[in-house]
Amino acid sequence: MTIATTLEERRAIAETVGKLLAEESGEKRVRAVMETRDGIDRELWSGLARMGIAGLLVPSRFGGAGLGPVELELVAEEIGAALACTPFLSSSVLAAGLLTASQDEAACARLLPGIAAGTTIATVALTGERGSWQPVDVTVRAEGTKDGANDGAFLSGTASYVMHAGVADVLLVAAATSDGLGLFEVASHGAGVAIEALPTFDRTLRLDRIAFAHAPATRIGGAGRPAIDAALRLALVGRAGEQAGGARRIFDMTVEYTKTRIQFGRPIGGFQAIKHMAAELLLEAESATSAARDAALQLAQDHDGADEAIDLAAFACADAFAKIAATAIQMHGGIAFTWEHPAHLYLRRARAYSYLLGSSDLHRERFLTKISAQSHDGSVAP
Amino acid sequence: MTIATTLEERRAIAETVGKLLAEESGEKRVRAVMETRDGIDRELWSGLARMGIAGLLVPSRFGGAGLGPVELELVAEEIGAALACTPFLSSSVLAAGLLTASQDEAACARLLPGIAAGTTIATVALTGERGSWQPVDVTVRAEGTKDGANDGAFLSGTASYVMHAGVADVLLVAAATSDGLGLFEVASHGAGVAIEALPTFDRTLRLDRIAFAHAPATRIGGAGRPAIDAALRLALVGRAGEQAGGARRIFDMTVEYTKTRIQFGRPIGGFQAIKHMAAELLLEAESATSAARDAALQLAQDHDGADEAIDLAAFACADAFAKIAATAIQMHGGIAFTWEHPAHLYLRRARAYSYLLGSSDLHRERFLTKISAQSHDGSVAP
Amino acid sequence: MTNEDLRREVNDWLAAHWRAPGTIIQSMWETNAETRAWHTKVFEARWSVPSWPVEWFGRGLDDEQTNIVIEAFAQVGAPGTGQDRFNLPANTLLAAASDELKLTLIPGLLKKDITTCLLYSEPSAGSDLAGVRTRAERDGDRFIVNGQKVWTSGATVADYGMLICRTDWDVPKHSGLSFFFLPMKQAGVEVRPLRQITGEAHFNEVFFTDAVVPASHLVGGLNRGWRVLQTALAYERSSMGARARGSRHGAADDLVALARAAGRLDDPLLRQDIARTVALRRLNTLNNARAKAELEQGTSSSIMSLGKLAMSRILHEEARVRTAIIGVESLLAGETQPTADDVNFLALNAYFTSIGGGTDQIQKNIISERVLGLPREPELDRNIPFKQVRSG
Amino acid sequence: MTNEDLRREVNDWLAAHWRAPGTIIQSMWETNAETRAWHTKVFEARWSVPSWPVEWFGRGLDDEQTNIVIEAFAQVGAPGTGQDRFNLPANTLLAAASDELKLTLIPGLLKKDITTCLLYSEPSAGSDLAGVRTRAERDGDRFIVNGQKVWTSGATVADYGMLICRTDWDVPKHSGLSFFFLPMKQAGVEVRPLRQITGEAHFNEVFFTDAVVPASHLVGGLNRGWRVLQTALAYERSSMGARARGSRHGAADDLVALARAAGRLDDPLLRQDIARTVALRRLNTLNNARAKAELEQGTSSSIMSLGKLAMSRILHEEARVRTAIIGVESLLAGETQPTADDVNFLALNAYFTSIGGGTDQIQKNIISERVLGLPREPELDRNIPFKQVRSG
Repeated sequence: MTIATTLEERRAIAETVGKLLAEESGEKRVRAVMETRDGIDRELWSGLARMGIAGLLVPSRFGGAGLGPVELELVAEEIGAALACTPFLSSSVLAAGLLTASQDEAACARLLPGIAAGTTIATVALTGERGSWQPVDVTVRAEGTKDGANDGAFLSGTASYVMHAGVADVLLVAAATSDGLGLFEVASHGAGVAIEALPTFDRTLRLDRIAFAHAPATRIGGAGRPAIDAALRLALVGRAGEQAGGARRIFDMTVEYTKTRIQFGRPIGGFQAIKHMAAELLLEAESATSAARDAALQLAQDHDGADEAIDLAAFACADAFAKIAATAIQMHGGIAFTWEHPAHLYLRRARAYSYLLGSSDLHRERFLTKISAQSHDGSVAP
Repeated sequence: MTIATTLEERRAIAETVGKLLAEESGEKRVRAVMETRDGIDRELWSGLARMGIAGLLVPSRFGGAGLGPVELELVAEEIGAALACTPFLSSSVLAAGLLTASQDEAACARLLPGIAAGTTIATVALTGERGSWQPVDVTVRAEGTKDGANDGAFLSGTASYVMHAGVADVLLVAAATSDGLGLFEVASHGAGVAIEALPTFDRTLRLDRIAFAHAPATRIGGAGRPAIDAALRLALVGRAGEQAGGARRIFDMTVEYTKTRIQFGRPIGGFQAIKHMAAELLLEAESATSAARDAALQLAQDHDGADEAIDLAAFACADAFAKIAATAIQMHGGIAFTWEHPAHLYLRRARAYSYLLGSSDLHRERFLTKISAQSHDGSVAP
Repeated sequence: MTNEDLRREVNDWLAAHWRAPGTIIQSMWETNAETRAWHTKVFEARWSVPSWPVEWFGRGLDDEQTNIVIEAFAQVGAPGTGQDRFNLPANTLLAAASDELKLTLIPGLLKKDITTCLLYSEPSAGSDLAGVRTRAERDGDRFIVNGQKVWTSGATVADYGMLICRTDWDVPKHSGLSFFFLPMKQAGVEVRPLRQITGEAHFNEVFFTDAVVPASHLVGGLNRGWRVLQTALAYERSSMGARARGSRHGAADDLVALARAAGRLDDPLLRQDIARTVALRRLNTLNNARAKAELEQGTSSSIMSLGKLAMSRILHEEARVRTAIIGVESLLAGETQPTADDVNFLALNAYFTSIGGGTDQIQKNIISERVLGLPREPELDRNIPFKQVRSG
Repeated sequence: MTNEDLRREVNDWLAAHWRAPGTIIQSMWETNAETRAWHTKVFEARWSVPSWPVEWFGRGLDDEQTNIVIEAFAQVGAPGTGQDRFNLPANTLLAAASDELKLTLIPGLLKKDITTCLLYSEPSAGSDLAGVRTRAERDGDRFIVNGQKVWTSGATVADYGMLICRTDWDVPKHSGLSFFFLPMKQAGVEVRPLRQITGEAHFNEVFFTDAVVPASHLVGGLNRGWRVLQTALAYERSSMGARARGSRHGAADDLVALARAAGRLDDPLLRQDIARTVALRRLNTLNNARAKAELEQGTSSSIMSLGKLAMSRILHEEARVRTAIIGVESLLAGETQPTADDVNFLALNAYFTSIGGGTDQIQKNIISERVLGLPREPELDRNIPFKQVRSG
């Protein structure tokens, strides 16, 4: 599905996105949007859609840019750096990725053009109250659907931690069927669908709980599990990119501050305590970037080690972002303890993204399972 | 069993021991002893015995000082600080503690006077190859012994990580019997006893593996488990004291070094990196001392919370000593990377004592089991 | 008077006067009618500051006797005594103010008629308090104050602010500072609430525009404010090590209970984390107890100054473990999610201790210099006239 | 010459000359007859330093072409080329020595006829290399050297030592240093092995008592040694980030295998620890690859300088996890206990990286100043005559 881009083209995409975000999604704008009911910046999203970002992963025959994980990751770095309030991860990555991977041509034709144009916001309901993003956690059940039948199904049960369901036009729902996990399209304002906004700690991110009570649904594709796995892979690459970008931005802001903040007659950046924290965080920031980019590359090239690289990026980027955002506050001192300073926005995002789509402990456990299988074969030394 | 001492008396004991160690067990002497075959300083041990230290815990009717955990801990701080090569922990704490707790008057009368005089070295074989110091790990079995019968038993199986068995006159051995764990006295040079020295990483500490092959043994006391638990409590308090003392000594040496070592035209102790490491280690050192002393006090006063305090001291002191000894090398720089510098002797001891008598993970797990039982009752908030 | 007599006297007095508590406020920053009434009784019976001299509202008791009084009050749960040990503004005044100012302010402080706030930090002087730029200029028998303070608790209600400000710009930074008790309720003082990262507003910014303070409210002498401030700060630091704020809903204070409620008390990773964290709090308690015992035995203790640093570590570690316990639930917040709200609040509020009252980094400097005797760092701005010092 | 021609030429040459390797030594400090013979062949065919000028033993190739040569050698596993990138003494000489000295030493270095050692650190100059006190005094056309160096690898066999020493005591510390290639095999040079905490003796102390070095062996000019040293050190640092010594018995290198052998691969605590640690090594590899790619694309990379710091962290973390895996077995050591011996050795040897070649603390200073542009600390001894600088 990937149209190869050159390094220069990739950089150009990222730069264009970065420029738009710098102009249209500065801190002031983010704070304004995060206080709104919907929590997304529709104007910005239109702008990004016009640039092809909403349809970044959508195949060109459905009106998208047809790009892949590498470009996704670079764009995500910019979006994460700006804490931009958009349905990028929910609609353009998770939902678009899921539809594309479902290989359901009709559903793709029906939904992807709108997603790519930014006129349709779709989201994916993948996890229950436990929020593990593991198949076992799906508590929605489908009834009245026959194998492979495309309509006549009804969903019941609860999905939680659904990104942007409150503003979504279309819900894509994973539900248990008689033949394993299936995917279903549900109208967000349809019968039997009750969407309850969850109060989020990171107000730049909106989550909802959805209760389905015999809600009419249309089945998408066949077996749901492979498509879900594919969509989660892309989403984790996107998350890693956002984390790497966010980590880098708050790190850069912090280093700049320590150069200008004078105490004891000199910039605090000249004191060893600050210098050494900065050096350690630089290593974290660079490692996060390396991990996110490698995961994207491995996935793009469909390497055997892609899952392993994605697991590594998942926990490495989450932990790096959390550490950098936390230490950044300490390095700033009192000023970053105020609501008006942006540091806590990054800390909130870092904390949220540490669990959204799966915890670091979970990804480490998966990573170890994979490398220990190899180590047993003697095929790869860690 | 404790004869109350005043605070001044306790301090006087510790000071006298400290003075003797400073004179007779300096670094040079420790290095010389650690290269000998036996690995213990018999001359020093005689001196300590004359001061009553070998019999510190031995009841006065058996020729000892009849003191308790509080005095044990204070003396252990001094012994640990000097890395003194003596059978204090093995003979005077573990063995004497086990005999006293066995309530076997005959065995006590037979063995304790010699232990108190320093003329008998006894040690305790409590753990198997797994070295967990948990009853389940005892792999020695006794045969031909009747319940409570005091002789006619034979031991078979292996005990490992036995301190100073190579120089011990008497072995006290935990072995499985038909009525649970029993205690047995075995002559170290007797038939069916094969003692193999284990090569130790910390050369100030000697460990042996003992293979028993139908070795004649005399049973001591009745049920062995309560006596073993009592002896291990004392040994852990002793270990905690040695760790707190060792941690404090290497910390003090390090701080002094940073005051005199000049780089970039000023003492390295003036650089924030060093200052901040020192401040953090001071907190560790003080916490270790507090934990060790509290465990001793709780045990001396037979408080309900004694086991909990001992578990806490076990992992807190082990981890603090390990961290301080490790960081001390880094703070010294190159000089502490040489064999001639004493820092690595403390690191070796810290590493060894992190597992001797049980790991920190094990003690943390035990600690949590205890506090979570209380928290459930609502009786104690952590 | 024997100790026995004293014990009898205080117990008798309490038996006669102390009634089951209503809404007496313990906070340094607040007061109310009931609090004032009780503290006034205690003051008039001379129990407020037992060890202070008789001419200064006390009884001239020694340490042991003072302990008897404090224990007697503690036994029945009555506040008001022991202010010789913990009433920061009163002690500051007794140590350094003129007799006139002592008479003016101390009774009100002890009776809790008067509340105070601290006017120390400034936007450009956080870690570096000796770099404050709020200025007081002499104008006859008063000083005119201009400038800005920040991180002030209780400024909206306080009667007086303990103010450190610059009175001489031509001498080195530490030598041109003065310490005042500034009346807060005047036109020249504007208080604006400051919103913290937790969303709360417990602190204020305070702006001075030609605010007036009588010259008689100067404490410790003109340009001698640094020493007065040091005493006040040492007190604040030691008190921050002993206590820290709990959560908003009380839903996440006990880690074991939190893990049990989350059904994760059997998770081996969390068990180790919880044990490690509970241990840190216990160790701090043991350290504080040992420090107290050593002080009482006359040994100087190096442990006291570690308390704030230890508490910072405890709060951040607890926050980390709490987050691990509730996991994905930490994405939530707000009144309808008390557990998540507490966990997130405590994670953010931990910075109050690791930054406020001197950052961890400043604490480590202090510990390494004052306790361990390590050399000070070169200070570029120490011996030059303050007006030449860089700021930003 | 086209790239294709070049590729053909080097492949043809290798096909004609390279035979399956015997005991060719890769170490910078050692050599043997076979190593010398092969490197001489490579040198004579001008493959040793492809990018160097034709007049200095090279072919004047550009970067891309040099890569072709290096790849061709790598494909058959032949050493000897690419010395323009990694031969520290040869590069130092090319950059800073007189033509005479270049001609004297470079051929031998490239042919591995000559081995060298580094004479940098001194007991009183560890982190602070600019504070060295070994002195060289002019005596006609030679210098007389007195003093002491420490932490020198390969000193017992080296032909030349790369020596930084003081030639002027009346100027500031960085301005009075000179850099020499000192002949090691002379009476005035005494080498004593230095035992490390691991028990091994890979390093030496070197004592100079009126040792002699020809004035022609001065590199970079009199009192201009600091800059030469900086170049050499940057090289050393970047090479320490990429590799680290393995264990003695190979029994503990792979953490997964170690845990499996200990029967503890299912321990959930260890699984997290192992994953975290393996990840650190992977991240370092990814960082290094990215740095290399960025450099090749002409973007300056900030990552390169992080390698040594990262490796220090990796080694200490791995040591911690290895110890946790084997647990009580870590009480043991020695030849009969290969696993425990490796685990303990690696735990101690980790300090080689966190202290040697500039401590972690010095590395963090360098990173924060050179990469992040944070200010240098005030240096009390920077602008005063060296003889007035404190030492100890």
